[in-house]
Amino acid sequence: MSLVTNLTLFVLAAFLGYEIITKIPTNLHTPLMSGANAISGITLLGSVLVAGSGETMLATVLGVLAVVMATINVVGGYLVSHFMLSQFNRGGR
Amino acid sequence: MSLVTNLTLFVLAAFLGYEIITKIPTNLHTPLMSGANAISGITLLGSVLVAGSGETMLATVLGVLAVVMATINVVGGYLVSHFMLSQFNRGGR
Amino acid sequence: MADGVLGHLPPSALELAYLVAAIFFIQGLRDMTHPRTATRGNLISSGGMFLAVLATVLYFEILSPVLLAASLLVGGAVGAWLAVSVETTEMPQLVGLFNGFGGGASTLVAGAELVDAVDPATTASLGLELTTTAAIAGIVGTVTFFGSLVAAGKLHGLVGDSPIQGRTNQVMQALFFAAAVLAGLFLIVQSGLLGEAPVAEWLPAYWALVAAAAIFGILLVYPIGGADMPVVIALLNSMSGLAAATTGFVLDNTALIVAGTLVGAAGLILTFIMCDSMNRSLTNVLFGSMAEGGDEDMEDIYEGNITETSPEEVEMMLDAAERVVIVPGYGMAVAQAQHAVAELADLLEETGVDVEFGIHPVAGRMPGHMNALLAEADVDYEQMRELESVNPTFSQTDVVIVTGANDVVNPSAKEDEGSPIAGMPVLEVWDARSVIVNKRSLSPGFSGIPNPLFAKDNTSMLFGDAKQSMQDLVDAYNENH
Amino acid sequence: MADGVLGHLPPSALELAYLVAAIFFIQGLRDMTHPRTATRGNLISSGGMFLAVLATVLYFEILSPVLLAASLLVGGAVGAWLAVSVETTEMPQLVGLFNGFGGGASTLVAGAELVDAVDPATTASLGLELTTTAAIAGIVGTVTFFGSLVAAGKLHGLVGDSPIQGRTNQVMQALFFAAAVLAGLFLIVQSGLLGEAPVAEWLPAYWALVAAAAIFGILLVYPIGGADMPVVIALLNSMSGLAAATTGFVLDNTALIVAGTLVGAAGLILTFIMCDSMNRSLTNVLFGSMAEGGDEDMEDIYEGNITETSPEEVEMMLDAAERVVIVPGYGMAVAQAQHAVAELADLLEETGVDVEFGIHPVAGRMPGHMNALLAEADVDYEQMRELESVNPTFSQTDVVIVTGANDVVNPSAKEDEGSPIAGMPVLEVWDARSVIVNKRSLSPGFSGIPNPLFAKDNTSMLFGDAKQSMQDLVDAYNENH
Ligand SMILES: NC(=O)c1ccc[n+]([C@@H]2O[C@H](COP(=O)([O-])OP(=O)(O)OC[C@H]3O[C@@H](n4cnc5c(N)ncnc54)[C@H](OP(=O)(O)O)[C@@H]3O)[C@@H](O)[C@H]2O)c1
Ligand SMILES: NC(=O)c1ccc[n+]([C@@H]2O[C@H](COP(=O)([O-])OP(=O)(O)OC[C@H]3O[C@@H](n4cnc5c(N)ncnc54)[C@H](OP(=O)(O)O)[C@@H]3O)[C@@H](O)[C@H]2O)c1
Repeated sequence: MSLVTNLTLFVLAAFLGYEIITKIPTNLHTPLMSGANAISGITLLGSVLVAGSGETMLATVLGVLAVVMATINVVGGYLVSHFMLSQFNRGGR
Repeated sequence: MSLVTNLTLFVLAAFLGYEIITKIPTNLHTPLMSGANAISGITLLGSVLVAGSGETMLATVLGVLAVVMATINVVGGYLVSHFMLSQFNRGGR
Repeated sequence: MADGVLGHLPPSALELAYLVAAIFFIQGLRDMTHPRTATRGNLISSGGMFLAVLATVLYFEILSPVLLAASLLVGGAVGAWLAVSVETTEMPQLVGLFNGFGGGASTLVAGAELVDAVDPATTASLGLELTTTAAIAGIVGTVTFFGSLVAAGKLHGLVGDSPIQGRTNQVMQALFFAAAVLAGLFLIVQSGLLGEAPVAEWLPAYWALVAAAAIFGILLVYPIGGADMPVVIALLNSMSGLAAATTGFVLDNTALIVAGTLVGAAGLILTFIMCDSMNRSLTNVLFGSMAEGGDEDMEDIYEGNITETSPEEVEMMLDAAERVVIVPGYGMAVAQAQHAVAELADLLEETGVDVEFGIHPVAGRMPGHMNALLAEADVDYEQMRELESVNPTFSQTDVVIVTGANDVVNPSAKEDEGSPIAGMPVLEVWDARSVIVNKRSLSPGFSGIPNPLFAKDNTSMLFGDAKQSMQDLVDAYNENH
Repeated sequence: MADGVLGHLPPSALELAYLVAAIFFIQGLRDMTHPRTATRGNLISSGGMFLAVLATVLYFEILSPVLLAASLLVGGAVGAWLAVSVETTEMPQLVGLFNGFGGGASTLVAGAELVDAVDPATTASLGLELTTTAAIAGIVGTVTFFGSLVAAGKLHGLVGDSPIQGRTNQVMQALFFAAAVLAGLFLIVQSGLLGEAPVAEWLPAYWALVAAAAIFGILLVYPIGGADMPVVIALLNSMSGLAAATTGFVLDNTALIVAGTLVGAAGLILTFIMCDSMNRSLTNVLFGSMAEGGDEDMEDIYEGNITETSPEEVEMMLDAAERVVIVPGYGMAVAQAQHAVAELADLLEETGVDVEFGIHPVAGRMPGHMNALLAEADVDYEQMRELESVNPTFSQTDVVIVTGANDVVNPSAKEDEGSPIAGMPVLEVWDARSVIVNKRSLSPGFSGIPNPLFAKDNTSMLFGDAKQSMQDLVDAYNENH
């Protein structure tokens, strides 16, 4: 994939993000923040790659650390926002 | 560019289109229709390519026809929606 | 092939230009979300188109620059001439026509790509992706072209009703669609997968595909009622976008994919919005016919319950009114009455009457049709009120003038569960103190069903052409002030 | 490298999985636009993440599967434990902490990519794109990590005020930022462009970059007031998204680019929404300090104008009330008073009083903070009214109970043009018949300015911890009913 193609994806995603996020009401901003936060843990994909198939010792160590950190971000983020949101639903009975 | 990359662009643009178009109020739907129509004349790019650099006679003829048709679509579409919209602005004084 | 003026630049330069063009299209559409920025949005969008075309022309070697310039000029001139010379009421068919041209161009481009890709000397394979996408673009583009021609012809009154009806037509549609798909498959298998057939054998397959798709397109649109054409045009608009996007897959071109998909989404959404506000499904529009509202009981409803009135009487009612709401409909568009209506509203406003327009989302024959017409006649944007916001005000309104509207003020939608338009939101004008309905006769509107509003106690009919009647009202008003 | 369980599939299979994951993320965020669908959206989004990770693990050859599984388990366990064990009031710092980990991971991945890409035996060039994007990901990721740690520490009360102030700090920030950028440039030029330096020379450049960026990140966040941390965390959230997107450029990975960019947009928008509702600019938050509201005149304002009240008196007022609005603020979060508040509201409702909550968009310390807390205490979604919709109702309200809020009910915002919060929209509680303000003292809130509301004639102060006071009110109410 060329750099410009990557840029195109970036631009489309940025516009799309803008359009969607501005539609989200204030009262959901806190769960949104931790949910978005969890998505940013997508860097876990890269971490898995280097941790699992790093060719040098150093790369593997860095990778393992990265996996641990990114997983905390992903799992923690989704759980926190799940807890918050399920309280909204309870309240919204 | 791989097929999947093209598909990704397609998906992102589809979501983005949905988010934007649903925000457009009814009273602008007629100019929107002709404006969007003009954009679909983007196929003019392909027409220009085959008309200008077609290697066989047949391809060139097809290309020239395509350029004429696509240009009608583009120029006409943008003009029609421009006229309509400038009337809105006059009315909106 | 890249040997144009800018041909020495790397391919990513061209791609970058396409990315910028795509951003222009997106921003142009985003600006369409408000009347204040919409004009700018349209300009931005056209700027993106200009950039994309310019970059393409400059980047690639042009074998016949004169030919290219000439065809661009011809197309531009025809497009501009059509746009300038057309009346606002004829917009729907014009948009449909333009749209068809876009689809036709896609078909031709896909065909030309196939022709160019083949090397007569060898029998080398054309590649699965090229043939598949070309077949799709060919079918979609052709259906768009011929479907749009028929739709525009119907709206313009050039094409009448279909001689082939119901079942027969559906069978024929299915046959020709199948033929187009088969031709496409033949194309893909012969030249794409096997790559063994000589040129002469697969090239006709593409044109067979085009021919079958053309007949299918005609058969698809021909039997649909003229009044349903706007839905069809929105759908075809969506298809022309998808045809462009598919061509983008053929050419590996970002601008085509992104722009085409945006249009595809726009058309599809408009289609569904229109269907929703008519309370019908898309399949019902395409393949069904409106449920017949029994013509017999029309007489029963109206019999002895119709009050007729005259411009002078209406003028007296308006004189006593404090708040007036004008509800325009398709008839106002047909009669080109928007200027007379606007003049009447201005006169009333000048004498201190509170005047507003109640605009139903599907009044007329295109979404936003009434807004566009009234804007042409310089009516204030703020004066046009939408269904939800104007409905609660009818009970405080003295006089409602319904001019050329019918279905959008039909109480059956609310009161009669068996009615074909049951459930469609309508303008509840009957809540006002008095309702004036201006149309030429008691004949039904688009949906073909009778309208109990005409028989209500507080309704008076002002029979006549909308433009003439409104002008009469203006004259009567001027005489007395 | 692609030799995992699914490694025999073409690369497009993996890309397709990433595309599906991206669709899941997008749909997940779209579902966040309504409380009813938000839980599902979160699940969909996490499903996308699971799919993306699973596809990656299965597709590539894993040299050390046990190690990978172990690190996934450890990370998952720590994350889950933190999420389960944390209080709702501590959410802001937890989100900040998680966020930092994401940024840190990006830094490490970029570093590992560099380490892996170099072949110790040769001095071959690493490629401009790899080194550039790695440098960017390294800087952004590191600033995110250390900035988030400081921000979370401040919110948790572990980190105090910065010892280095004003100008000095800004100079040092600039120096370390420049150092990080220089190290990045060195990396790009040495190993990317020239490709001639031996390994030993460029590897340290990356770690120098990380070190400088770390210090810059700390210096950036350290001097910012604890109360501004939510804005900083939203900004860092955006940055961690951008770090992931940049890593996506390094790895040519669609999922990373799309998901990272979505988060980048989300964080940035939240940042600006928060700044807007505080009526401050982002630079003011990051580099300025709140304008000092003269402490002296605070005494003047309050002197002799403060009416104190007791839970029993308030109970009597509530007894006579028909409509009560409760306005919660940061103090309710600190005191964990949401359950007591909800109980009070329930009691009032039972005796026929009309009770609503007036929620200011920046009440508390995170956007939507109050909504999340009250939802935790089972308050109905419909009972929470937004600023615009509750403000016009205050004039028909008998009693307003302000608990732990201060700035969001400060009339200076409307009345005093010189005030640091001038122009910020506030809840106009003073329009109500009587206002009860519950806080521990007359000390100011987040913005550090006095609040003339406390001195108004119809305001009475109910001093005390929010939880205790609300509980007292509940008890007093129960005694009398
Ligand atoms: N807007 C859209 O996007 C769209 C798209 C597709 C379909 N539709 C459908 O179109 C209909 C629109 O409703 P509508 O109330 O605007 O129109 P309508 O129900 O079609 O009624 C129009 C009325 O105007 C009268 N008329 C025709 N020419 C006239 C003239 N020169 N002067 C005065 N009156 C004239 C006709 O009655 P006489 O013959 O007695 O004069 C007719 O009853 C809806 O059923 C809607 O579902 C709308
Ligand atoms: N929501 C966001 O996204 C966000 C982000 C950044 C900044 N902010 C800022 O934060 C502020 C929020 O306004 P706010 O009115 O909610 O809070 P505030 O203005 O910060 O005031 C909170 C008040 O609660 C009182 N309090 C503290 N602990 C308490 C306890 N245990 N019991 C009872 N009262 C207690 C304090 O007074 P005592 O010490 O006298 O008790 C204080 O005056 C705004 O200025 C806003 O700009 C908000």
